[in-house]
Amino acid sequence: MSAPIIKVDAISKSFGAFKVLDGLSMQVMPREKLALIGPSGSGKTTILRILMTLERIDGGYIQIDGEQLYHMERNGQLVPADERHLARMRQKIGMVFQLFNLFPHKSVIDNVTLAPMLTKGMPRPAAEKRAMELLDMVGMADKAKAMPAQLSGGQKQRVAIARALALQPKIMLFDEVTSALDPELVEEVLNVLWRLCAETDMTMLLVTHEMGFAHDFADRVLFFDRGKIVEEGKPDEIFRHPKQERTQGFLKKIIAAGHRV
Amino acid sequence: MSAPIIKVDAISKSFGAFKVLDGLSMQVMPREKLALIGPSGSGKTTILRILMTLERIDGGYIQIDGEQLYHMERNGQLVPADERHLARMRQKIGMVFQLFNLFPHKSVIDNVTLAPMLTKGMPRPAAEKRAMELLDMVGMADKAKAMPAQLSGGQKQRVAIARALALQPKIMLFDEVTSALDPELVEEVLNVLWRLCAETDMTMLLVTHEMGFAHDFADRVLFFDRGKIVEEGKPDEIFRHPKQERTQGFLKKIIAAGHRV
Amino acid sequence: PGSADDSKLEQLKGQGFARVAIANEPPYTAVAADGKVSGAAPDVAREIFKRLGVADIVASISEYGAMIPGLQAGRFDVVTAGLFMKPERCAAVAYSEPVLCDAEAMLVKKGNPKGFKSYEDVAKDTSATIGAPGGGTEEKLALNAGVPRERVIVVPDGQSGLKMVQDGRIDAYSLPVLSINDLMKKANDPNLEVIAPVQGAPVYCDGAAFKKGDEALRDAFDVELVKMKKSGEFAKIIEPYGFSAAAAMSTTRDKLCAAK
Amino acid sequence: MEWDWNFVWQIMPTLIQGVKITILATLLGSVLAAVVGLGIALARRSPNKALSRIVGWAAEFIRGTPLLVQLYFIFYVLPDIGILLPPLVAGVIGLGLHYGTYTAEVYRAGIDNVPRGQWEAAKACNLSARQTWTHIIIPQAIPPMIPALANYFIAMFKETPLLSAITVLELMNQAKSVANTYYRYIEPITLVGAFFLAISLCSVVLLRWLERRYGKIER
Amino acid sequence: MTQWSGYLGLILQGALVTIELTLMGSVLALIMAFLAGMGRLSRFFVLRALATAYIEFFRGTSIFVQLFFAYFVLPLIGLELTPLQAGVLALGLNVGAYAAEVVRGAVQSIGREQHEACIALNLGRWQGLRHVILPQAFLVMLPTFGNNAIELLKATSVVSLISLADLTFQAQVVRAQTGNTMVPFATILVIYFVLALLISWGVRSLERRMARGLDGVRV
Ligand SMILES: Nc1ncnc2c1ncn2[C@@H]1O[C@H](COP(=O)(O)OP(=O)(O)OP(=O)(O)O)[C@@H](O)[C@H]1O
Ligand SMILES: Nc1ncnc2c1ncn2[C@@H]1O[C@H](COP(=O)(O)OP(=O)(O)OP(=O)(O)O)[C@@H](O)[C@H]1O
Ligand SMILES: [Mg+2]
Ligand SMILES: [Mg+2]
Repeated sequence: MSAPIIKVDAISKSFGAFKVLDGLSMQVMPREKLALIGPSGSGKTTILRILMTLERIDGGYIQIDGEQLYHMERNGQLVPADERHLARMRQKIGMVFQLFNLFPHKSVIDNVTLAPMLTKGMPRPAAEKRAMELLDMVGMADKAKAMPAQLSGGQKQRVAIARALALQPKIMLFDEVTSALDPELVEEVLNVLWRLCAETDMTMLLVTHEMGFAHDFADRVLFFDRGKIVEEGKPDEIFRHPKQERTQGFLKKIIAAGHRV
Repeated sequence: MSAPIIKVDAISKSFGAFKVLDGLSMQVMPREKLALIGPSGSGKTTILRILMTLERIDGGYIQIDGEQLYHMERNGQLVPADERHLARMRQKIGMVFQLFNLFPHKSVIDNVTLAPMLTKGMPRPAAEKRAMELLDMVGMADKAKAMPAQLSGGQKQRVAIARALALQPKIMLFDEVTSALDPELVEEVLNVLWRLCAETDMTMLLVTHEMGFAHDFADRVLFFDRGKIVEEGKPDEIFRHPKQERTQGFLKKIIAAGHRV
Repeated sequence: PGSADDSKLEQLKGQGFARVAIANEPPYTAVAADGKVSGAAPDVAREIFKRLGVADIVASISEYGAMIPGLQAGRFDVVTAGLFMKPERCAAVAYSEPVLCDAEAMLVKKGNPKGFKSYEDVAKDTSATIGAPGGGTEEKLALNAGVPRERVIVVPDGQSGLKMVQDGRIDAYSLPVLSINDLMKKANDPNLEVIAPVQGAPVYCDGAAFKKGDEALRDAFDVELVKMKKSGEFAKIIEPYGFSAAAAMSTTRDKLCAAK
Repeated sequence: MEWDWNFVWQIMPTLIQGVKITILATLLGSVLAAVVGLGIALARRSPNKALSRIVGWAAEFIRGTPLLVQLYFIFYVLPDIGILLPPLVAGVIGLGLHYGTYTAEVYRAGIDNVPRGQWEAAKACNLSARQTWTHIIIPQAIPPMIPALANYFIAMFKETPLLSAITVLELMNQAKSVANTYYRYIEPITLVGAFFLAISLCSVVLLRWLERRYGKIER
Repeated sequence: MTQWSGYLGLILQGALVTIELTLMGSVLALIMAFLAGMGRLSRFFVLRALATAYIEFFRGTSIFVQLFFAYFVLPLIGLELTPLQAGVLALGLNVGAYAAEVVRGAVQSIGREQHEACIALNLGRWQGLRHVILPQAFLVMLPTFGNNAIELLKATSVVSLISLADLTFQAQVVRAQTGNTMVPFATILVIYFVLALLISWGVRSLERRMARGLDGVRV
């Protein structure tokens, strides 16, 4: 068995007096597809944002691909990471946001080529060629010249996925990538995720309220509550035979609300 | 068979050059529970807003409870309604919005008592007594003194329902009252709708994307597309055996997106 | 005759005070630390109005430029501010007999480096600038002497003018002699020098200026003024401020208004 | 007092002379205010607490006190410590400093209005701090600011009459001098009002255009 | 140096006039702001046109022109005003025109959905405005009103040009009488700043009081 690509070790995180994560640990294997589910406010987004280095942690350690994320060695000692270390580590990780966060002043193709050109010094022709391949993959090649404001939510989200892929991260984080979309548009984004899942060997962490999709897509499901992993296991176990009361209650409510599992 | 309480007769409505409704007709019987479904942009919200007199119509007639809504008689002629006529007609109709639209500067109970006190001249003690009954019905009596900002989405929506009920309308319009809520909070609002359905004899029109709820709740379902009623019938007919291709396609997509029918 | 005019005095008597415009320019006007207005011009006016039966004056300090329009607009009943009599002004307002007389002076750097003796000297030196109050006599004298508009700097008040000479922003600042002397006394700056009187500039006298149409009031004022001049009370009031009563008594309104 | 058209034509060239100075002062003042504002905005965002605190208070002070008094200060008091500025320069510095404290607020709001998601997306794209500023934040922050900046420059234009206190012969000063020479106030002051109104109305049109063109970014 | 204390008294008298002007001007400005601001939102063309004309005119012509008009020209057409009245009139109308746009913007910033909730609850136009829209809009207006009041405070310094004995004017008098420039101007700068701080502190505490329980509402 190979080594985990993500190793979260007893991390904690507070916002002011409010402790969101308290000694959370978890491991993710390379190529694993992980679904994170759980009630609102349970800390799912927070853990993804921490992995993307959008937040700092208050304690604990995170290893990505065998290297410390928030720490680095200096003179044989572990010290807090500096911006250069973080920038290097971020190359391994990409993230897609709930609200897309496309750059509104740049065209679709410029959104995708910007980062490779700036951070990897890729020349424009090469970056554009690669961007067109990615846009093709997400079915957005014909909109390459459009501005984000001219796209529907589903289309924006597909561009955002292409943008994150352009940096060829080893790990992709998806935070409720469909929940801001009209129900009819959800499908097209999920289709892209399916393809991605089949065609690449990236490690994927997915926060979602689409239980049906989580079930079919994930190798493993983590159920979060109040900053802790309450239950984890294969999708069938979690969705069909949840052991914990909290999980059962959550799934019952979701089903009552009309979602298919 | 009694007379319809709502009679929509060949109405049309455009926004600029864009024709949203084109010769739409429909009838609703007293006490009927009607579900309006259909793809985004098909005009569901528009028809509710027209019934609430939030929009004007360009042509056609609407009768509510045997009286013209947008017209009134003067010297034996039908002329466009004036503000006084509209205000009188509005007493028969209440509406609950997708985004609650509570008054943020007033406490929960003040939200509910404001309209009865101002429009019906109800004295404060009577209005508050009635408001507490309604808040009790929606399970919000203990939050009567809270400000809207302190409530969760589901709680806000329940207050909004109580507020609309306080004017004792004959017809209630609900426009996607759960779609702005976290999945876990949807249930509590649907529960209130169930109670309402069972306990009152109001006519209810409900726009929703919760197909499961629409199925169980409605006496009749209207499927809208591009401002027309494409198909209508009993819930079982529409959801299990849709006749129109457009309806079939819509339901298939919704199911693929993870909604239960 | 002129019963409408008489009523003006009656009105002032009735309200118990007259509104007087003064300038912010010692020694014509002085404001004590307690806010009390004194100075040669207001003191004379106060005394005469008292004799006319108007108990007191209410003085408000005004820009020179705003005085005549303010009078015309009915903001003041009279201007006693060292507003010198000149034909154009005589056409705009109704003057009393002369009250305060003064010659013109210039404030320059020690040693008078540009050698000014008259406004014409300023005009000749193409690099020279001269400061003067906007709408004041000195501005007109300089312009008439041929100093081009852009070299006549409109300076808002005496202190600003003094400061501008000290800072070398203007080469000369022109005001009546007594005003300049007062400025010099306060500044106590050995690097400055006063040129007085300016050659070729006439000695001017001011008078109390009334609105056109208030001639009756003006005439009443004149009667008392002449009495005071004769009795010597006039000299007692103005001479402590440095003004010469003899100068005022040696000329008349008619002469000054006709002067060219 | 009667309105006298002959007089109007007679004084027009003088007033136009004043308009030129007024416009010149406004233009120079605007450029300075734009630069000073950016400086203040950046200083206030600086991680150096002392710097941001001091600049913050200084800006607050300048904004809370009248420009007129500041102009007196710059023109009449600064020479005491050896800083002697020509009237127009002193005026432009006064305008630029005073309005710089306003434009600083515009810059700040413009930068704050770029949604947090944009900073985060830039980070997720692994852009450096400088790349984030130049490629993501500034291009989005500047266009919506343009109307607000223009608004302040128009306000500045209307405050230029203050410069007459420090002997700048701008429009208002010219008008007063004309009025004092001829003892006629209605025509010069009305004309000054008309000039201001005309230029303001033109600038309102310009502003509307700027708002349409730059007012909002479509997301 | 007993003299200084006397002149300080003079300056404080000026401060009193300045405060008086600011208060009365603010009241007038507030009234005009609501009249014209609501006028611009009226259904009636005439009211809209009147309000727009008022706003554009008073924002378009400089405060100096308005002041001179109120002081020198209005008496010529028979409207006699004391300097204080002229000052309050010009300042109040001028600042009121700016604040009117604040009123309009704040009312419009209250989302359409609040208006619609009023209709759905069958509230009349005035009832909805009075109980729902204005209470919320007022909170949005407050901070900008605070800024407007400070603008007004600073603008009072220009009334010294029409010989109203306000702070700036008294500083000029003291300067002429004592020959000292630095002391009077530095003193009044501090006084203006303290007054401005008082205003912004007052507005902020009012805002806090009114915003209680409304967290998450403010835009
Ligand atoms: N910047 C912040 N400041 C303060 N509290 C925060 C902040 N970000 C998150 N929180 C709080 O941390 C908790 C966890 O938030 P998080 O966004 O991780 O939840 P989540 O599981 O993603 O919920 P959801 O399903 O609603 O997105 C919540 O209670 C939230 O209010
Ligand atoms: N005020 C408006 N101005 C212009 N177009 C409008 C306006 N309101 C609605 N429309 C358009 O009218 C059409 C019907 O809108 P409507 O809101 O009724 O759709 P809907 O069926 O409620 O859709 P959804 O499920 O997304 O709420 C849409 O295409 C919409 O863009
Ligand atoms: Mg989340
Ligand atoms: Mg809708």
